[in-house]
Amino acid sequence: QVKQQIAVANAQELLTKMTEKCFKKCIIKPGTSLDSSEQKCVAMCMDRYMDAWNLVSKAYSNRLQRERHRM
Amino acid sequence: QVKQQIAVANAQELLTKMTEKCFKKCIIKPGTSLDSSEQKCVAMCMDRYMDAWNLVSKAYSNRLQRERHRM
Amino acid sequence: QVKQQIAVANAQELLTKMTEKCFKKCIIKPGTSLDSSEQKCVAMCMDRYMDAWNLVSKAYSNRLQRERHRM
Amino acid sequence: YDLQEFLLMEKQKAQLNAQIHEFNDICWEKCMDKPGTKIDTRTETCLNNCVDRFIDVSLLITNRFAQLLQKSAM
Amino acid sequence: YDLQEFLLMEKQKAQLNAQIHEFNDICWEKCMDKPGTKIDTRTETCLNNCVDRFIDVSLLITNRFAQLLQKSAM
Amino acid sequence: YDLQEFLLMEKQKAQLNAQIHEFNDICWEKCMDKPGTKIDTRTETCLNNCVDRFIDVSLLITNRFAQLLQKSAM
Repeated sequence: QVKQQIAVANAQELLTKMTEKCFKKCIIKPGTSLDSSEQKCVAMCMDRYMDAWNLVSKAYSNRLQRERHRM
Repeated sequence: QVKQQIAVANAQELLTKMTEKCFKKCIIKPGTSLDSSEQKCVAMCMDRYMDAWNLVSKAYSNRLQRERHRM
Repeated sequence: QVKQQIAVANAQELLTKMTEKCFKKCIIKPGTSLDSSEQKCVAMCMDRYMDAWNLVSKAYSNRLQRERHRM
Repeated sequence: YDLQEFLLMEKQKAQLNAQIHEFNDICWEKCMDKPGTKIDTRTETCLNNCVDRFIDVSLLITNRFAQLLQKSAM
Repeated sequence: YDLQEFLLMEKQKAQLNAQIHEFNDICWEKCMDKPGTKIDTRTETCLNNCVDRFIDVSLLITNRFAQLLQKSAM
Repeated sequence: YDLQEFLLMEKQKAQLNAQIHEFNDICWEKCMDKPGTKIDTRTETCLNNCVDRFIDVSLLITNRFAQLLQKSAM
Protein backbone atom coordinates (compact mmCIF):
# COMPACT_ATOMS: atom_id res chain seq x y z
CA GLN A 1 0.00 0.00 0.00
CA VAL A 2 2.95 2.30 0.68
CA LYS A 3 4.21 1.28 -2.75
CA GLN A 4 0.91 2.24 -4.33
CA GLN A 5 0.85 5.58 -2.51
CA ILE A 6 4.25 6.45 -3.92
CA ALA A 7 3.22 5.37 -7.42
CA VAL A 8 0.12 7.55 -7.13
CA ALA A 9 2.12 10.51 -5.78
CA ASN A 10 4.59 10.11 -8.62
CA ALA A 11 1.86 9.99 -11.27
CA GLN A 12 0.14 13.01 -9.71
CA GLU A 13 3.35 15.04 -9.74
CA LEU A 14 3.91 14.01 -13.37
CA LEU A 15 0.36 15.10 -14.33
CA THR A 16 0.73 18.42 -12.52
CA LYS A 17 4.08 19.20 -14.18
CA MET A 18 2.88 18.14 -17.64
CA THR A 19 -0.23 20.28 -17.39
CA GLU A 20 1.79 23.32 -16.34
CA LYS A 21 4.58 22.87 -18.93
CA CYS A 22 2.32 21.95 -21.85
CA PHE A 23 -0.19 24.73 -21.11
CA LYS A 24 2.73 27.17 -21.21
CA LYS A 25 4.14 25.74 -24.46
CA CYS A 26 0.89 25.12 -26.38
CA ILE A 27 -1.69 27.74 -25.29
CA ILE A 28 -0.13 31.00 -26.41
CA LYS A 29 -3.34 33.04 -26.48
CA PRO A 30 -6.21 31.32 -24.62
CA GLY A 31 -9.30 31.29 -26.92
CA THR A 32 -12.95 30.28 -26.40
CA SER A 33 -12.06 26.59 -26.79
CA LEU A 34 -9.05 24.30 -27.24
CA ASP A 35 -8.72 24.26 -31.03
CA SER A 36 -7.46 21.15 -32.82
CA SER A 37 -3.91 22.44 -33.25
CA GLU A 38 -3.70 23.20 -29.53
CA GLN A 39 -5.04 19.73 -28.71
CA LYS A 40 -2.48 18.14 -31.01
CA CYS A 41 0.28 20.22 -29.44
CA VAL A 42 -0.78 19.20 -25.91
CA ALA A 43 -0.87 15.48 -26.83
CA MET A 44 2.56 15.72 -28.46
CA CYS A 45 4.00 17.78 -25.60
CA MET A 46 2.70 15.17 -23.14
CA ASP A 47 4.37 12.32 -25.05
CA ARG A 48 7.64 14.25 -25.22
CA TYR A 49 7.47 15.11 -21.53
CA MET A 50 7.15 11.42 -20.67
CA ASP A 51 9.99 10.56 -23.10
CA ALA A 52 12.13 13.19 -21.40
CA TRP A 53 11.20 11.79 -17.98
CA ASN A 54 12.34 8.32 -19.02
CA LEU A 55 15.59 9.64 -20.53
CA VAL A 56 16.37 11.77 -17.50
CA SER A 57 15.54 8.90 -15.19
CA LYS A 58 17.91 6.57 -17.09
CA ALA A 59 20.68 9.18 -17.25
CA TYR A 60 20.39 9.71 -13.50
CA SER A 61 20.49 6.02 -12.62
CA ASN A 62 23.48 5.54 -14.97
CA ARG A 63 25.27 8.34 -13.17
CA LEU A 64 24.46 6.93 -9.76
CA GLN A 65 25.96 3.60 -10.83
CA ARG A 66 29.12 5.23 -12.18
CA GLU A 67 29.55 7.19 -8.94
CA ARG A 68 29.13 4.00 -6.91
CA HIS A 69 31.85 2.28 -8.95
CA ARG A 70 34.23 5.16 -8.33
CA MET A 71 33.86 4.87 -4.57
CA GLN B 1 -11.93 29.82 14.42
CA VAL B 2 -10.97 27.37 11.66
CA LYS B 3 -12.88 29.64 9.29
CA GLN B 4 -10.88 32.63 10.44
CA GLN B 5 -7.60 30.77 10.10
CA ILE B 6 -8.41 29.97 6.48
CA ALA B 7 -9.43 33.56 5.77
CA VAL B 8 -6.14 34.76 7.28
CA ALA B 9 -4.13 32.15 5.33
CA ASN B 10 -5.90 33.22 2.15
CA ALA B 11 -5.21 36.94 2.73
CA GLN B 12 -1.58 36.19 3.58
CA GLU B 13 -1.09 34.19 0.38
CA LEU B 14 -2.72 37.03 -1.57
CA LEU B 15 -0.40 39.62 0.02
CA THR B 16 2.68 37.48 -0.64
CA LYS B 17 1.78 36.93 -4.29
CA MET B 18 0.85 40.60 -4.87
CA THR B 19 4.11 41.81 -3.37
CA GLU B 20 6.13 39.44 -5.54
CA LYS B 21 4.24 40.11 -8.78
CA CYS B 22 3.97 43.89 -8.36
CA PHE B 23 7.60 44.28 -7.29
CA LYS B 24 8.58 42.46 -10.48
CA LYS B 25 6.28 44.57 -12.67
CA CYS B 26 6.81 48.01 -11.10
CA ILE B 27 10.38 48.17 -9.73
CA ILE B 28 12.52 47.84 -12.84
CA LYS B 29 15.67 49.38 -11.38
CA PRO B 30 15.56 49.65 -7.58
CA GLY B 31 16.51 53.22 -6.55
CA THR B 32 17.18 54.90 -3.20
CA SER B 33 13.44 55.23 -2.51
CA LEU B 34 10.08 54.26 -4.00
CA ASP B 35 9.40 57.22 -6.30
CA SER B 36 5.85 58.40 -6.89
CA SER B 37 5.48 56.66 -10.24
CA GLU B 38 6.56 53.36 -8.68
CA GLN B 39 4.11 53.88 -5.81
CA LYS B 40 1.30 54.59 -8.27
CA CYS B 41 2.25 51.51 -10.29
CA VAL B 42 2.23 49.30 -7.17
CA ALA B 43 -1.20 50.59 -6.07
CA MET B 44 -2.63 50.03 -9.56
CA CYS B 45 -0.99 46.63 -9.88
CA MET B 46 -2.46 45.63 -6.53
CA ASP B 47 -5.98 46.65 -7.58
CA ARG B 48 -5.63 44.78 -10.88
CA TYR B 49 -4.30 41.69 -9.08
CA MET B 50 -7.37 41.63 -6.85
CA ASP B 51 -9.64 42.22 -9.87
CA ALA B 52 -7.94 39.28 -11.59
CA TRP B 53 -8.37 37.15 -8.47
CA ASN B 54 -12.10 37.85 -8.44
CA LEU B 55 -12.46 37.16 -12.17
CA VAL B 56 -10.47 33.93 -11.97
CA SER B 57 -12.41 32.86 -8.90
CA LYS B 58 -15.75 33.44 -10.70
CA ALA B 59 -14.55 31.71 -13.89
CA TYR B 60 -13.47 28.71 -11.85
CA SER B 61 -16.71 28.40 -9.91
CA ASN B 62 -18.69 28.76 -13.17
CA ARG B 63 -16.68 25.95 -14.67
CA LEU B 64 -17.17 23.73 -11.61
CA GLN B 65 -20.94 24.23 -11.90
CA ARG B 66 -20.94 23.41 -15.61
CA GLU B 67 -18.93 20.24 -14.97
CA ARG B 68 -21.33 19.20 -12.22
CA HIS B 69 -24.30 19.61 -14.59
CA ARG B 70 -22.62 17.44 -17.19
CA MET B 71 -22.20 14.57 -14.75
CA GLN C 1 21.79 20.66 18.53
CA VAL C 2 18.82 22.70 17.34
CA LYS C 3 21.32 25.41 16.50
CA GLN C 4 23.35 22.99 14.42
CA GLN C 5 20.26 21.72 12.62
CA ILE C 6 19.41 25.26 11.57
CA ALA C 7 22.96 25.94 10.42
CA VAL C 8 22.87 22.74 8.36
CA ALA C 9 19.44 23.59 6.92
CA ASN C 10 20.71 27.06 6.03
CA ALA C 11 23.84 25.71 4.31
CA GLN C 12 21.77 23.13 2.45
CA GLU C 13 19.35 25.76 1.17
CA LEU C 14 22.32 27.91 0.10
CA LEU C 15 23.91 24.98 -1.78
CA THR C 16 20.61 24.13 -3.51
CA LYS C 17 20.02 27.73 -4.61
CA MET C 18 23.62 28.24 -5.78
CA THR C 19 23.55 25.05 -7.82
CA GLU C 20 20.30 26.05 -9.48
CA LYS C 21 21.25 29.68 -10.18
CA CYS C 22 24.83 28.98 -11.30
CA PHE C 23 23.82 26.05 -13.52
CA LYS C 24 21.34 28.40 -15.23
CA LYS C 25 23.92 31.19 -15.63
CA CYS C 26 27.00 29.15 -16.59
CA ILE C 27 25.83 26.04 -18.48
CA ILE C 28 24.23 27.49 -21.60
CA LYS C 29 24.48 24.36 -23.75
CA PRO C 30 25.27 21.23 -21.69
CA GLY C 31 28.22 19.40 -23.32
CA THR C 32 29.91 16.04 -22.66
CA SER C 33 31.86 17.48 -19.72
CA LEU C 34 32.19 20.67 -17.68
CA ASP C 35 34.83 22.57 -19.67
CA SER C 36 37.30 24.83 -17.90
CA SER C 37 35.44 28.06 -18.75
CA GLU C 38 32.23 26.59 -17.30
CA GLN C 39 34.10 25.50 -14.17
CA LYS C 40 35.57 28.97 -13.77
CA CYS C 41 32.14 30.52 -14.28
CA VAL C 42 30.57 28.24 -11.63
CA ALA C 43 33.30 29.03 -9.08
CA MET C 44 32.92 32.77 -9.72
CA CYS C 45 29.14 32.59 -9.66
CA MET C 46 29.30 30.74 -6.34
CA ASP C 47 31.54 33.42 -4.79
CA ARG C 48 29.27 36.19 -6.06
CA TYR C 49 26.17 34.38 -4.77
CA MET C 50 27.70 34.21 -1.29
CA ASP C 51 28.77 37.88 -1.54
CA ALA C 52 25.20 38.75 -2.50
CA TRP C 53 23.87 36.68 0.40
CA ASN C 54 26.05 38.60 2.84
CA LEU C 55 25.09 41.98 1.36
CA VAL C 56 21.38 41.13 1.36
CA SER C 57 21.62 39.82 4.88
CA LYS C 58 23.28 43.06 6.09
CA ALA C 59 20.82 45.25 4.19
CA TYR C 60 17.92 43.36 5.76
CA SER C 61 19.26 43.56 9.31
CA ASN C 62 19.98 47.30 8.83
CA ARG C 63 16.40 47.82 7.72
CA LEU C 64 15.02 45.83 10.66
CA GLN C 65 17.01 48.06 13.03
CA ARG C 66 15.78 51.25 11.35
CA GLU C 67 12.17 50.03 11.55
CA ARG C 68 12.61 49.21 15.25
CA HIS C 69 13.88 52.74 15.92
CA ARG C 70 10.87 54.27 14.19
CA MET C 71 8.43 52.37 16.42
CA TYR D 1 -24.56 19.40 10.38
CA ASP D 2 -21.83 18.43 12.81
CA LEU D 3 -18.20 19.27 13.51
CA GLN D 4 -16.70 16.74 11.11
CA GLU D 5 -18.81 18.02 8.24
CA PHE D 6 -17.84 21.58 9.11
CA LEU D 7 -14.12 20.75 9.16
CA LEU D 8 -14.39 18.90 5.85
CA MET D 9 -16.11 21.86 4.22
CA GLU D 10 -13.52 24.28 5.55
CA LYS D 11 -10.75 22.04 4.24
CA GLN D 12 -12.37 22.01 0.81
CA LYS D 13 -12.66 25.80 0.90
CA ALA D 14 -8.93 26.02 1.67
CA GLN D 15 -8.11 23.73 -1.28
CA LEU D 16 -10.38 25.78 -3.54
CA ASN D 17 -8.58 28.96 -2.50
CA ALA D 18 -5.17 27.35 -3.12
CA GLN D 19 -6.38 26.36 -6.58
CA ILE D 20 -7.59 29.90 -7.31
CA HIS D 21 -4.22 31.33 -6.22
CA GLU D 22 -2.48 28.93 -8.61
CA PHE D 23 -4.78 29.78 -11.54
CA ASN D 24 -4.43 33.48 -10.84
CA ASP D 25 -0.64 33.15 -10.80
CA ILE D 26 -0.56 31.36 -14.18
CA CYS D 27 -3.21 33.51 -15.88
CA TRP D 28 -1.75 36.78 -14.56
CA GLU D 29 1.54 35.89 -16.32
CA LYS D 30 -0.35 34.84 -19.47
CA CYS D 31 -2.79 37.76 -19.74
CA MET D 32 -1.59 40.84 -17.84
CA ASP D 33 0.76 43.06 -19.73
CA LYS D 34 0.95 46.39 -17.94
CA PRO D 35 -1.53 46.98 -15.10
CA GLY D 36 -3.66 50.02 -16.06
CA THR D 37 -6.39 52.03 -14.32
CA LYS D 38 -8.81 49.19 -14.91
CA ILE D 39 -8.88 45.70 -16.41
CA ASP D 40 -9.73 46.16 -20.09
CA THR D 41 -12.07 43.80 -21.96
CA ARG D 42 -9.25 42.03 -23.74
CA THR D 43 -7.54 41.15 -20.45
CA GLU D 44 -10.85 40.12 -18.86
CA THR D 45 -11.63 37.79 -21.78
CA CYS D 46 -8.11 36.42 -21.63
CA LEU D 47 -8.37 35.67 -17.89
CA ASN D 48 -11.73 33.91 -18.32
CA ASN D 49 -10.49 31.83 -21.25
CA CYS D 50 -7.20 31.12 -19.48
CA VAL D 51 -8.94 29.43 -16.55
CA ASP D 52 -11.17 27.36 -18.84
CA ARG D 53 -8.39 26.33 -21.21
CA PHE D 54 -6.09 25.42 -18.32
CA ILE D 55 -8.79 23.12 -16.96
CA ASP D 56 -9.30 21.71 -20.49
CA VAL D 57 -5.59 20.95 -20.78
CA SER D 58 -5.58 19.37 -17.33
CA LEU D 59 -8.58 17.13 -18.20
CA LEU D 60 -7.15 16.24 -21.62
CA ILE D 61 -3.83 15.20 -20.09
CA THR D 62 -5.40 13.27 -17.20
CA ASN D 63 -7.79 11.34 -19.49
CA ARG D 64 -5.12 10.59 -22.06
CA PHE D 65 -2.77 9.43 -19.29
CA ALA D 66 -5.47 7.06 -17.95
CA GLN D 67 -5.95 5.65 -21.48
CA LEU D 68 -2.20 5.08 -21.91
CA LEU D 69 -2.07 3.31 -18.53
CA GLN D 70 -4.99 1.06 -19.49
CA LYS D 71 -3.45 0.19 -22.86
CA SER D 72 -0.10 -0.66 -21.27
CA ALA D 73 -1.89 -2.85 -18.70
CA MET D 74 -3.53 -4.97 -21.40
CA TYR E 1 17.10 32.21 29.82
CA ASP E 2 15.45 28.82 29.55
CA LEU E 3 14.76 26.14 26.95
CA GLN E 4 11.54 27.68 25.59
CA GLU E 5 13.19 31.02 25.05
CA PHE E 6 16.12 29.31 23.34
CA LEU E 7 13.81 27.36 21.00
CA LEU E 8 11.83 30.49 20.16
CA MET E 9 14.99 32.39 19.31
CA GLU E 10 16.27 29.55 17.14
CA LYS E 11 12.92 29.44 15.32
CA GLN E 12 13.13 33.16 14.65
CA LYS E 13 16.65 32.76 13.35
CA ALA E 14 15.43 30.05 10.96
CA GLN E 15 12.64 32.35 9.71
CA LEU E 16 15.11 35.18 9.27
CA ASN E 17 17.37 32.93 7.22
CA ALA E 18 14.44 31.78 5.06
CA GLN E 19 13.59 35.44 4.46
CA ILE E 20 17.18 36.25 3.46
CA HIS E 21 17.20 33.31 1.02
CA GLU E 22 14.00 34.66 -0.55
CA PHE E 23 15.34 38.23 -0.83
CA ASN E 24 18.62 36.96 -2.25
CA ASP E 25 16.75 34.91 -4.86
CA ILE E 26 14.66 37.90 -6.00
CA CYS E 27 17.47 40.47 -5.90
CA TRP E 28 19.98 38.16 -7.60
CA GLU E 29 17.59 37.93 -10.56
CA LYS E 30 17.01 41.70 -10.49
CA CYS E 31 20.61 42.88 -10.06
CA MET E 32 23.13 40.26 -11.18
CA ASP E 33 23.90 40.25 -14.85
CA LYS E 34 27.06 38.23 -15.36
CA PRO E 35 28.99 37.15 -12.27
CA GLY E 36 32.49 38.73 -12.50
CA THR E 37 35.66 38.51 -10.41
CA LYS E 38 34.02 40.68 -7.78
CA ILE E 39 30.71 42.43 -7.11
CA ASP E 40 30.99 45.90 -8.70
CA THR E 41 29.60 49.02 -7.02
CA ARG E 42 26.58 49.18 -9.31
CA THR E 43 25.52 45.63 -8.39
CA GLU E 44 26.20 46.26 -4.69
CA THR E 45 24.03 49.40 -4.75
CA CYS E 46 21.35 47.53 -6.67
CA LEU E 47 21.27 44.69 -4.13
CA ASN E 48 21.04 47.10 -1.19
CA ASN E 49 18.26 49.10 -2.82
CA CYS E 50 16.49 45.95 -3.96
CA VAL E 51 16.08 44.69 -0.39
CA ASP E 52 14.84 48.07 0.84
CA ARG E 53 12.43 48.64 -2.06
CA PHE E 54 11.05 45.11 -1.76
CA ILE E 55 10.27 45.76 1.90
CA ASP E 56 8.75 49.14 0.92
CA VAL E 57 6.48 47.45 -1.62
CA SER E 58 5.51 44.81 0.92
CA LEU E 59 4.63 47.46 3.56
CA LEU E 60 2.78 49.61 1.01
CA ILE E 61 0.66 46.66 -0.12
CA THR E 62 -0.03 45.39 3.40
CA ASN E 63 -1.07 48.83 4.69
CA ARG E 64 -3.21 49.60 1.65
CA PHE E 65 -4.86 46.18 1.95
CA ALA E 66 -5.69 46.87 5.62
CA GLN E 67 -7.23 50.21 4.62
CA LEU E 68 -9.35 48.60 1.90
CA LEU E 69 -10.56 45.97 4.38
CA GLN E 70 -11.48 48.66 6.91
CA LYS E 71 -13.36 50.71 4.31
CA SER E 72 -15.30 47.67 3.10
CA ALA E 73 -16.19 46.81 6.73
CA MET E 74 -17.79 50.22 7.37
CA TYR F 1 13.77 -8.43 4.58
CA ASP F 2 11.41 -6.88 7.09
CA LEU F 3 8.94 -4.00 7.31
CA GLN F 4 11.47 -1.33 8.33
CA GLU F 5 13.74 -2.19 5.45
CA PHE F 6 10.77 -2.11 3.10
CA LEU F 7 9.66 1.31 4.34
CA LEU F 8 13.19 2.70 4.04
CA MET F 9 13.49 1.47 0.48
CA GLU F 10 10.12 2.94 -0.45
CA LYS F 11 11.15 6.26 1.08
CA GLN F 12 14.35 6.25 -0.96
CA LYS F 13 12.35 5.48 -4.09
CA ALA F 14 10.12 8.48 -3.35
CA GLN F 15 13.18 10.74 -2.94
CA LEU F 16 14.65 9.38 -6.16
CA ASN F 17 11.41 10.18 -7.99
CA ALA F 18 11.32 13.69 -6.53
CA GLN F 19 14.89 14.20 -7.76
CA ILE F 20 14.00 12.96 -11.26
CA HIS F 21 11.02 15.35 -11.38
CA GLU F 22 13.34 18.22 -10.48
CA PHE F 23 15.99 17.27 -13.08
CA ASN F 24 13.30 16.81 -15.71
CA ASP F 25 11.88 20.25 -14.92
CA ILE F 26 15.27 21.96 -15.26
CA CYS F 27 16.44 20.00 -18.33
CA TRP F 28 13.08 20.33 -20.12
CA GLU F 29 13.49 24.12 -19.91
CA LYS F 30 17.14 23.89 -21.01
CA CYS F 31 16.76 21.42 -23.90
CA MET F 32 13.20 21.31 -25.24
CA ASP F 33 12.38 23.94 -27.79
CA LYS F 34 9.18 22.91 -29.54
CA PRO F 35 7.82 19.42 -28.80
CA GLY F 36 7.74 17.51 -32.13
CA THR F 37 6.50 14.07 -33.20
CA LYS F 38 9.49 12.50 -31.49
CA ILE F 39 12.53 13.52 -29.45
CA ASP F 40 15.33 14.24 -31.95
CA THR F 41 18.95 13.20 -31.33
CA ARG F 42 20.04 16.72 -30.45
CA THR F 43 17.41 17.01 -27.71
CA GLU F 44 18.18 13.50 -26.45
CA THR F 45 21.90 14.32 -26.19
CA CYS F 46 21.08 17.61 -24.51
CA LEU F 47 18.88 15.90 -21.89
CA ASN F 48 21.54 13.29 -21.11
CA ASN F 49 24.30 15.90 -20.83
CA CYS F 50 22.03 18.22 -18.84
CA VAL F 51 21.54 15.65 -16.07
CA ASP F 52 25.27 14.87 -15.91
CA ARG F 53 26.39 18.50 -15.99
CA PHE F 54 23.83 19.49 -13.35
CA ILE F 55 25.22 16.79 -11.05
CA ASP F 56 28.77 17.98 -11.88
CA VAL F 57 27.86 21.55 -10.93
CA SER F 58 26.22 20.32 -7.73
CA LEU F 59 29.31 18.28 -6.75
CA LEU F 60 31.68 21.11 -7.70
CA ILE F 61 29.77 23.60 -5.56
CA THR F 62 29.38 21.24 -2.60
CA ASN F 63 33.08 20.28 -2.56
CA ARG F 64 34.26 23.86 -2.99
CA PHE F 65 31.90 24.96 -0.21
CA ALA F 66 33.35 22.30 2.12
CA GLN F 67 36.87 23.52 1.29
CA LEU F 68 35.94 27.14 2.03
CA LEU F 69 34.41 26.07 5.34
CA GLN F 70 37.55 24.15 6.28
CA LYS F 71 39.83 27.05 5.36
CA SER F 72 37.78 29.51 7.41
CA ALA F 73 37.84 27.10 10.38
CA MET F 74 41.64 26.99 10.43
